Amino acid sequence: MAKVEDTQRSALERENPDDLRHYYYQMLLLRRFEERTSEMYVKAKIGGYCHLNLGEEATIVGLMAALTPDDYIFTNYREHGYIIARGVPPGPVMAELFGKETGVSGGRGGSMHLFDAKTHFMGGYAIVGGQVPLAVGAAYALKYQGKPGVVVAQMGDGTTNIGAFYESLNLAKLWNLPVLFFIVNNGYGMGTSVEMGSSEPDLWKKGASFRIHGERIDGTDVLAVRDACRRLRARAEQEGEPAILDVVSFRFRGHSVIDADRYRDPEFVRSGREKHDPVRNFAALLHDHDIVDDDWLKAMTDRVEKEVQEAIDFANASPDPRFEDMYVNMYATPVPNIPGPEDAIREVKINRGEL
Amino acid sequence: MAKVEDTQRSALERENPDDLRHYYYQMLLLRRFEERTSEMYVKAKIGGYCHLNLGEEATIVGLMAALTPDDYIFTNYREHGYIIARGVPPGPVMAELFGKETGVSGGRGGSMHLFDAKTHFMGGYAIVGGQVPLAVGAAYALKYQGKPGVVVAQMGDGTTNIGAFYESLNLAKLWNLPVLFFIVNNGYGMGTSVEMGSSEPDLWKKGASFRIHGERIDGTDVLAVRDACRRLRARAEQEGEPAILDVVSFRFRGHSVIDADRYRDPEFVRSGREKHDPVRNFAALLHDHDIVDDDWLKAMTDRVEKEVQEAIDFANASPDPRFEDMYVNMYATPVPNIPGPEDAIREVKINRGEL
Amino acid sequence: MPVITYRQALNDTLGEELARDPNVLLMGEEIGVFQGSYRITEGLLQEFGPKRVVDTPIAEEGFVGLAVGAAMLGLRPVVEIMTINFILVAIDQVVNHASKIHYMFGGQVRVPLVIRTPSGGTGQLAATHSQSFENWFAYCPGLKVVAPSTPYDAKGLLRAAIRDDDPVMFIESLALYDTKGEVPEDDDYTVPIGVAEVKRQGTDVTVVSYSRMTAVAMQVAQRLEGEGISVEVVDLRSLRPLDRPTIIASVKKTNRAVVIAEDWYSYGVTAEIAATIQDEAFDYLDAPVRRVAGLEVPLPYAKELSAASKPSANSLIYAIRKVLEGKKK
Amino acid sequence: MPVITYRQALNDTLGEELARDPNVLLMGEEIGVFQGSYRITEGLLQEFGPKRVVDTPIAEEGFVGLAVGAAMLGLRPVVEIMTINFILVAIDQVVNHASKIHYMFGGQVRVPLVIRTPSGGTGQLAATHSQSFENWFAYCPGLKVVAPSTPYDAKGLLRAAIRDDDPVMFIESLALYDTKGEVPEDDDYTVPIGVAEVKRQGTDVTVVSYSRMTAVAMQVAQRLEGEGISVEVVDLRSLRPLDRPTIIASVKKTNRAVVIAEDWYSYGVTAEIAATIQDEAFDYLDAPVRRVAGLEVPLPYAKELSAASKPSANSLIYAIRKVLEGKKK
Ligand SMILES: Cc1ncc(C[n+]2csc(CCOP(=O)(O)OP(=O)(O)O)c2C)c(N)n1
Ligand SMILES: Cc1ncc(C[n+]2csc(CCOP(=O)(O)OP(=O)(O)O)c2C)c(N)n1
Ligand SMILES: [Mg+2]
Ligand SMILES: [Mg+2]
Repeated sequence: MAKVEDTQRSALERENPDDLRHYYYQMLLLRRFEERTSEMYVKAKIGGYCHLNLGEEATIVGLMAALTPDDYIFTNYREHGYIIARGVPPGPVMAELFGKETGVSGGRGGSMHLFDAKTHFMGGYAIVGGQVPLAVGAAYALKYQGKPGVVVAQMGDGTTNIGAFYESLNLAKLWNLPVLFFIVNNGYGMGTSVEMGSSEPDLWKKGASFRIHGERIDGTDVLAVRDACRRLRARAEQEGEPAILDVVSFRFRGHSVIDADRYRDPEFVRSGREKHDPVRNFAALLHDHDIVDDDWLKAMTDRVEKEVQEAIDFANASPDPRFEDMYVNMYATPVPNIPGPEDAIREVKINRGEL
Repeated sequence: MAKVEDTQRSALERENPDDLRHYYYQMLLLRRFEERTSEMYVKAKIGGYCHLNLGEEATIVGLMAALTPDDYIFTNYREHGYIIARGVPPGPVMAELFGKETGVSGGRGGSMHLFDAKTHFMGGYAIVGGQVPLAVGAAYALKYQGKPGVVVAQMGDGTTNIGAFYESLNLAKLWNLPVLFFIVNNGYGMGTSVEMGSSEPDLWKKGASFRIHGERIDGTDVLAVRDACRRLRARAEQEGEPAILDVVSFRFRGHSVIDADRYRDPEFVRSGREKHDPVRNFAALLHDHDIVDDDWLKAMTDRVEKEVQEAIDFANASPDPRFEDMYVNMYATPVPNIPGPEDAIREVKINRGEL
Repeated sequence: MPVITYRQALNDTLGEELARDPNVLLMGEEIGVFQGSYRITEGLLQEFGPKRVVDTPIAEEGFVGLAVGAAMLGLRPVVEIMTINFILVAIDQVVNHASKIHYMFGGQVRVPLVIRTPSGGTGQLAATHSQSFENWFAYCPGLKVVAPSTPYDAKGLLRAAIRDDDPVMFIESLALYDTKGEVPEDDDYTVPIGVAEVKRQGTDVTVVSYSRMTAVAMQVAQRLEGEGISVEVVDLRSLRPLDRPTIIASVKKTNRAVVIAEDWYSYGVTAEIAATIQDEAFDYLDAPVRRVAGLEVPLPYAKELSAASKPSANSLIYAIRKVLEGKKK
Repeated sequence: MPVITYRQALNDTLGEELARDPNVLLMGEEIGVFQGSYRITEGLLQEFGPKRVVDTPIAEEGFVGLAVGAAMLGLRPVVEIMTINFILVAIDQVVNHASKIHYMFGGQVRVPLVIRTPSGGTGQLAATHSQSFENWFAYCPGLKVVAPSTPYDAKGLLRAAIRDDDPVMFIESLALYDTKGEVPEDDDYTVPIGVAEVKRQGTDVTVVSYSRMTAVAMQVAQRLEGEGISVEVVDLRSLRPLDRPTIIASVKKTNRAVVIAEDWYSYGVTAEIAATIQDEAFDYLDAPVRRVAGLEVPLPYAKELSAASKPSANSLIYAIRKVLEGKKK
């Protein structure tokens, strides 16, 4: 991996400074959102499994900077940052983590299952690899309907060992579908290193059996990620050429909020967070080039702090889903002999000892 | 594909003529066995699905010539030839196709599920790709127990598009297992050509995403198949290096006995059978080199005719499985509350209107 | 009314729906060039071209998942799984994905997907090609599961399934493909999902069945009529939602019930029906509900064993006589 | 007798069996370096090394199939599937392969394989991480399916499963891992597969349950004792083979039954048990068998909805009161 500074120094000249500042703002927002999410989990405001994007901010913001509104995104369960960077306000996202009716999935999905139809954020999925064929299918629909856009199939490094991934590669290339296989290579699937999981640890080469082009990119460099995504996105859209992007980043914490991360050497983790912090490095870069100054950085920190706090306040103030809505959205097309609100109420009452 | 004659001419000098004659005998036996099997199917002696090895005789005999008694073989449902070439007499094989108690699987398996523990023929399987992880597991056991030998995972070209195949490649290479992925590339999975199914139609390259070596070989050339298998087998056994062998042959008939093969151009099929007949070509080769003469060839034809007829006679004369044995081999370790012979008899009587 | 086969009814409906809605497309192994392993899609590639009739590689998990994703963007894929046995490699996409997406994401997206597949098996198809798994799908909230027994229902339910915005498992039967029945022409009828039908009125005993076993039940009912036994046949048609009221109403009338299905006995479809009847019609039952189903073995290949392990008309008659024992004429 | 957790019982047993038989090996995701997602395999990699405790890639179909193949050659793999939800991607290897191989090949080869996996889910694990699929496996001839409810049974059944020559699905429960119970030391006991146990004697009503719901049933029984209601608890322990005689004997004594399971109601485990009881104890039943199970939704994440969709002690009490209605004291 090239140093962030090296690859970016020359490129910075050609950039719109507002864009750069916006990227920083987004990355900082994700950073702070996840830190506070972790706190909220410890406070039991959030339940279930909860996976954070800490360390992957540049990967996410770089990707989103390359996409157009026509594009669709399917991700795994580690997706808080993606939906926010795609443009969904932090409030409804936090509300979803809190399981509230105002959450992006009505409180029914939780941390692993965020969704936003308006921005084409097509969901977080929690069966490893499950989202990949879905994304290929969305690309299939775009092509079928002659619509512009591409589809991003986001996944982790560990996901590249499961059958669904390979079947998807074959279908995508066979049928020339506009899909980008976006591998967030944070080096681990839970406690399993890439080398323990994959006979080919250079994940960008995993398209070789399918005639699919692949590239590795530094996932802590927001501009490098953006540029690679733009390039491969254009090829996918214009030529129907799917591609693999192996985006290397550093997982700051354990696999999920409750993972104590005992299998990684603490010194490795400490130095990794030191060296590969995309947010701090980008701040330093912008500062060095006089694109931002201390005041601006401070103001951003305050702004983000406030926005995340407002998201938490919004989530806290939001109502829980109602028991009578237990069966709502069970089916899109109603048919006879399905349970309704009265059933829900009766069943819940029995369950709670109120009948 | 090089012509059979070209590759074999020089090699023939170094061969033991008895071996060559034996290969011919084996190929002819498979040919005749399958032709008669087809007849028996039409006569309703055989039921279910039935897939023939016609055109694949050199592929099978070449493979078996390279294996040792230590080795294990897992195949798909198109496996009559494999079990015979491995050394199981045609009688119990035909009896299995007839569903008789004397069949290699006691009449319980049928055409798609032949098995012979003694010769390490570990079964024909009928879920596409299902046998591949099993074979990798057998290789795992060999390595675990420090035993000699390799495992052959036989499959068809169409099978290389299913997830289980790719997961197997990864595990085999990751753990350095002595397994040979033996792809019988007859150009079609039912009516789907290799090009319609695989974005990488050069199937030997499908190990590229896994750092697995692959080769393509002419599957109508028994010696070429044998030599490649020997070489890759030795590497697998000695170095724990799995390999892919893409063995190209020509499917003489439809996918199964009942497939009218309407999707292939009759002229293509006719000329394919003409050009790529491994049995006839090998006979010509041996004859040209004075390794066999007309009398010997005639004698072989008679011998094989007789052996296959005897197999049919054996199958015909064999008893059907008994109804009371319906639940035999349900479990290897008996436990309470499972049905026994009395249950079987009662249930069958009810079913047949005798109670 | 014209009399056509079950196969023809399916083939016609697929063609009509392809013609009606450009977002409908067919997808599956061997449905195009090969014309369908069981000829259900015969001629459709020729008529509608490769954009609408899509031959897939052998990659069920991949293309079922692809169909789910495509449905999320507004296509209406009708996927053929060659036989239900092969759906096991794709079941994660059906159960962990298709069935959950609408609910789990708060209703923001729909999955108008149909998966057609034949279940069961009469020939000597052996252990891995003769299974019934519709009970597994019927178990899963978020799916709809239908299983027509006649050409008329096949057409009406397939139309309903294709036009429905939820994932529908459409269960067929190899042994029904060549059976015939009346199907109206020029009538855009649908058969409602979630509604059973009393296929034959009777007073002595209710037989509850679906798919091929309904055909068996109808034959048996006819045969027993000669003996003065009046059999009512309730054809479930849908396994999910399950039309409990229709079943219960029938049993309250006849006071006796036999449930028949081709699947394995324990934990099969008949268990749910019998459990439902004893719960909701307890005071009306004059005899225990009897269940008729397949023997619990991996289906053996040998001809006679194979035949004996699937329920027959005889098995049903035996059960009917048992529940009628002691009934005064 | 020492009191240990269910987790400890499993961990001890795995260690003891590894020590006893060199052909036993553990395989699964995160069982070694990570020490087990739920710490069932904690310390075993350190003790037995990477040959015996094998961390796998995320490739369930591949490594389950690999384990089946290895078992065919004489190894005795004990595979951990992190939760039962993930077995859907590997189910073809379990159902179309492991369960058939011994029978289909005429008994020539054995598959001594154990698959351990927790089912159900109490937290807010949402739709794809809270399911129960043991009914699916219990449906399949050729498999054995066990689901212990106590540390004692966990140990005894795991031992039996590992020493059994057939594929055994060993169903655990996240919510039971921290529960405690007596387990004898230095006693190489096994709990027989296929045999239920009356965990508590009672006279008014039989509750049939397994795994975590047995723990719930035991609490409820205790609680209702104070009200003068005597509950008999039949713990199935094995779902396949199913010990029908023990269930029926109990119901013939109490004349009333409630069946509880954590899975979805329709087509779930409770259906088979209720159907069995009405069939075999019809004349003994004073009320319909009632079934208590999960609500039929893809489990919603929101805390209260999530909790309300799984059966509770209250649900069981309600059902018991219902079946006791009209019973004279
Ligand atoms: C089919 C399946 N198997 C196992 C799991 C459990 N699991 C959840 S996340 C995970 C690791 C995934 O690693 P990776 O793809 O690298 O993504 P990351 O968490 O690093 O973002 C595992 C094994 C699962 N959810 N689905
Ligand atoms: C999972 C699965 N999907 C589909 C089928 C139906 N099927 C049986 S054989 C076959 C074609 C396989 O082709 P190939 O691997 O090339 O082997 P060949 O028959 O040519 O020897 C198909 C699709 C199956 N048995 N299993
Ligand atoms: Mg990772
Ligand atoms: Mg082929």
